[in-house]
Amino acid sequence: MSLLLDNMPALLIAVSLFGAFLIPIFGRFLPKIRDPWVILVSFLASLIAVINAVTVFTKGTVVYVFGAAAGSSAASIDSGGLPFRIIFTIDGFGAFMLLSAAIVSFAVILYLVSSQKERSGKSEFYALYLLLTAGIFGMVSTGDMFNFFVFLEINSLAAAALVSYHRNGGIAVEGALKYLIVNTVGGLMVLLSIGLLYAQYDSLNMAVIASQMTWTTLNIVALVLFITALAMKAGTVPFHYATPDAYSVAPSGITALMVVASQAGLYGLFRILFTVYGGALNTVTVGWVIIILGILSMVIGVTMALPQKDVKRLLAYHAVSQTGYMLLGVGVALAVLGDPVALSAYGQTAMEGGLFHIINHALYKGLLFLAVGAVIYRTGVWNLNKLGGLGHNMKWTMIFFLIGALAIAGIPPFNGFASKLMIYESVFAFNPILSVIAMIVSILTLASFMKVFHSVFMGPKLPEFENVKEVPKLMIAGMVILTIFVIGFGLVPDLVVDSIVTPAADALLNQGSYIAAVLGGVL
Amino acid sequence: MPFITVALLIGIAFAIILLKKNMIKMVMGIGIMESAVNLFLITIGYREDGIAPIFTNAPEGVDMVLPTVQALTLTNIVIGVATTALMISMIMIIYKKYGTLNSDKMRRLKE
Amino acid sequence: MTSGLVIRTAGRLLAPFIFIFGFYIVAHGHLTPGGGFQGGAVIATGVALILVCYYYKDCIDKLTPAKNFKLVEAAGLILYICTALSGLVVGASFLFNWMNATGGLFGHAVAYGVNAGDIFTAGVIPVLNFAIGIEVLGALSVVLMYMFAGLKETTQAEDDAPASTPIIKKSGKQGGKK
Amino acid sequence: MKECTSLFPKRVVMILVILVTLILLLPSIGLTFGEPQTTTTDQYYINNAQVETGANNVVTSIVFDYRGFDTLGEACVLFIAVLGVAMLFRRIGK
Repeated sequence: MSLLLDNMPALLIAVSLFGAFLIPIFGRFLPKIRDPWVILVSFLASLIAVINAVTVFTKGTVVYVFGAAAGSSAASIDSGGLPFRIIFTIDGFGAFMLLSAAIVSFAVILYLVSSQKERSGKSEFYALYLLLTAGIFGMVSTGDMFNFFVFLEINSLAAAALVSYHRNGGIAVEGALKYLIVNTVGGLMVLLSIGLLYAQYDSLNMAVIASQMTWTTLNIVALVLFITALAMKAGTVPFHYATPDAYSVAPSGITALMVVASQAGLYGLFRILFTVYGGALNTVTVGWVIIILGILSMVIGVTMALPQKDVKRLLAYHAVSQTGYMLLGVGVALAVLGDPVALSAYGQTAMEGGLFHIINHALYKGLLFLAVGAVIYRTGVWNLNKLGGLGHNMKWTMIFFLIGALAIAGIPPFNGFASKLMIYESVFAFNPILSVIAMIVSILTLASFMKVFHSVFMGPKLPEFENVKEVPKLMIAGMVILTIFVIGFGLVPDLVVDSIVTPAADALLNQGSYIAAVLGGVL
Repeated sequence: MPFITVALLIGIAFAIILLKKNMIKMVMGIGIMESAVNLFLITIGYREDGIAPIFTNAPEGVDMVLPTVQALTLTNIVIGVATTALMISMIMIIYKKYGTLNSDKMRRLKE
Repeated sequence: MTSGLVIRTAGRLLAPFIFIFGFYIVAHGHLTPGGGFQGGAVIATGVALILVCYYYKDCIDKLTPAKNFKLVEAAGLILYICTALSGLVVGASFLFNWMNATGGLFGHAVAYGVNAGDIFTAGVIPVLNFAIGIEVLGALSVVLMYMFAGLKETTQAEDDAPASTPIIKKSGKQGGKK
Repeated sequence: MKECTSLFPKRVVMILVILVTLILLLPSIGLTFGEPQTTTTDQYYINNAQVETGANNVVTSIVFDYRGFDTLGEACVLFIAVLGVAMLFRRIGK
């Protein structure tokens, strides 16, 4: 038992990969047990992720060295105190992201197994799903630069392949190709900047680089490349072209998971900014860059969303807009990082609000995509003008969609309100104009979702949707899981913030503890 | 200086990706970018008069070039192959359905 | 596109040598330049040669369908991850090199410094090399085969016929979803 | 990426490209070719790889032992590509 517990970080990846590798064999010879196998593997992976997260929250940062002999430390003395193997470093922020990915991925697989029942090519589909999950888990738990890049590529390729699943006469493939090109360019830029850092510090470990980081020209070039590339991955505004195209053509469950996948890019951005660069950064300038990115994402995302007729495209633009909130919160914290008074006054709260919004967004945007996917599953119509009156036949879906819509618009008592309130309050203390913009965007979001809700579910029964039934139970189950968390996080926000968000914010703000966890007392 | 070559190659690759309308050429642009990054990685590990870091039948007492970057390049090459294979297949499907490789003519997503 | 007698004979003669050379590169990955990826790619080149010399359709009819190569690939990956997990079983961490310098298979102690090389060294590295070799062989062959299949469906019998029936037909169900 | 073609005229794209190239030219000032700045980790690999992994080829010992997990990820990327290609070229109703 302790053998398993000691190796939990490795099993986190190994279980998903092992499950994925076996699927082609099952799909060929034992198609009957393939679906239960997928659910089982996904459940195990999520369980292991939760166990890892709980370990981190109770016992502090977990450091796992791949390929080390038993009992050796991360940075052995004979190597000059430098880690020379790949190291998984799961700190508070990583554990926080693990939790969000675990919840969403398990909810989504329940939904997918049911909603994809009639389709072909499912073996590949499920294997890719598990690999995408493994990519997300790997990205948020690795402490090694190049390993991060490898998982970034796993994430991008698996997501792009999954987007193209329906093909749809080429449209889905087109969206996937766009997404893949943007992400590949981004990935190569990440690798280039990893090379730049490697040339100076001769190490790929984040903690080692962080401990020696200085503010030189080369590092500025690397930082610019990192911000650009990871913003591409996260789908913020100057690079948001691919996001709506890909999200709108992907299978609905996959879109819900892709929200988490792009947030893993956001994780990478924050990790680079706070942990790797940290104190060496010119925090005010970079903080304002992040804030401006966030404001642009918010405003442009919501204004592009308002006139959309394709319901999934509309949701995708809202995803861009919501990403802006996270960037805004964290950007404010970054801008005041060098100022302890302001940091404790409102910087910490802004940080927590931004991070809390990450998990909230993953939950309610996942719920919205699943609910919309349920509508499309039954009706086959994506156009808002052609939908209507579905509330009569699909009551559960309507309730789930309503909960998700109220949460995204920031209405109490749902979770979106809790995190948005934290962002408003703290950003108001920093700069009132930013806070006002955020509130206006929130109101526009509410308006947009009321429009969607009204045109999809309200109104008289349409003749063509006379025989529409409620979706299968397994799909409902997937949505119920997310709904429980959306309502739960909204009802007891203080508890959630204290137990998972504050450790995550502390882990980011406290660069020294991350370095110390990896390098130990050697340095 | 190899670093200048790297910068120029990446500039060329960007120009190709942004300006060319033929999708195959865009993939070629990504290929060029990949090669540029690989070249950069190999270059930062080069030592003057170094030999490949393999001990089998190596000459005695000569410096070896840095091995880590070579391992990274190896990994990146394989990732590049995988990406290119996926992109080319996608383009094949698009060509089959739309009958064109021109990226301007395939804007069905816009609507 | 006719592949003549010369090409077919040359391909048939060369392919075994390419396979053996690829196997050599995989097996000596820990001693000489090369390794699983390179060797697997070389073997896949042999597969590509056969695919070019003989028609794709003939190949999958007479030899093996593409989906078998997918199993080969999955088998390589499973071998890799099982080797990695075996590190857990012996009580160390994931991917621990427990076979090195134990005296068993691939466990000979290695001479330090420049030497001629002994193939039975390096512990799990040769095993992982073989696993990756199998995986890359399967992967590249599968990609090639699917691309051939996606291009056109011809046999030697319908030699000069224009590429008519694409394998992927338009699907009414999925196309009509928009 | 495609939108860029239409959103920006050719001239803007060229200016952008030249800017990127100039930014990337900066490393050539800071880095020296042929003599790496620090070589601690790599020298460790060269000195100890034979003893610790038993492989004569240091690159292989890094690829499969020190950074073996990367190789697993990389094999996964290839696996993903194969699955993606197989999925794209699948026949309907199979």
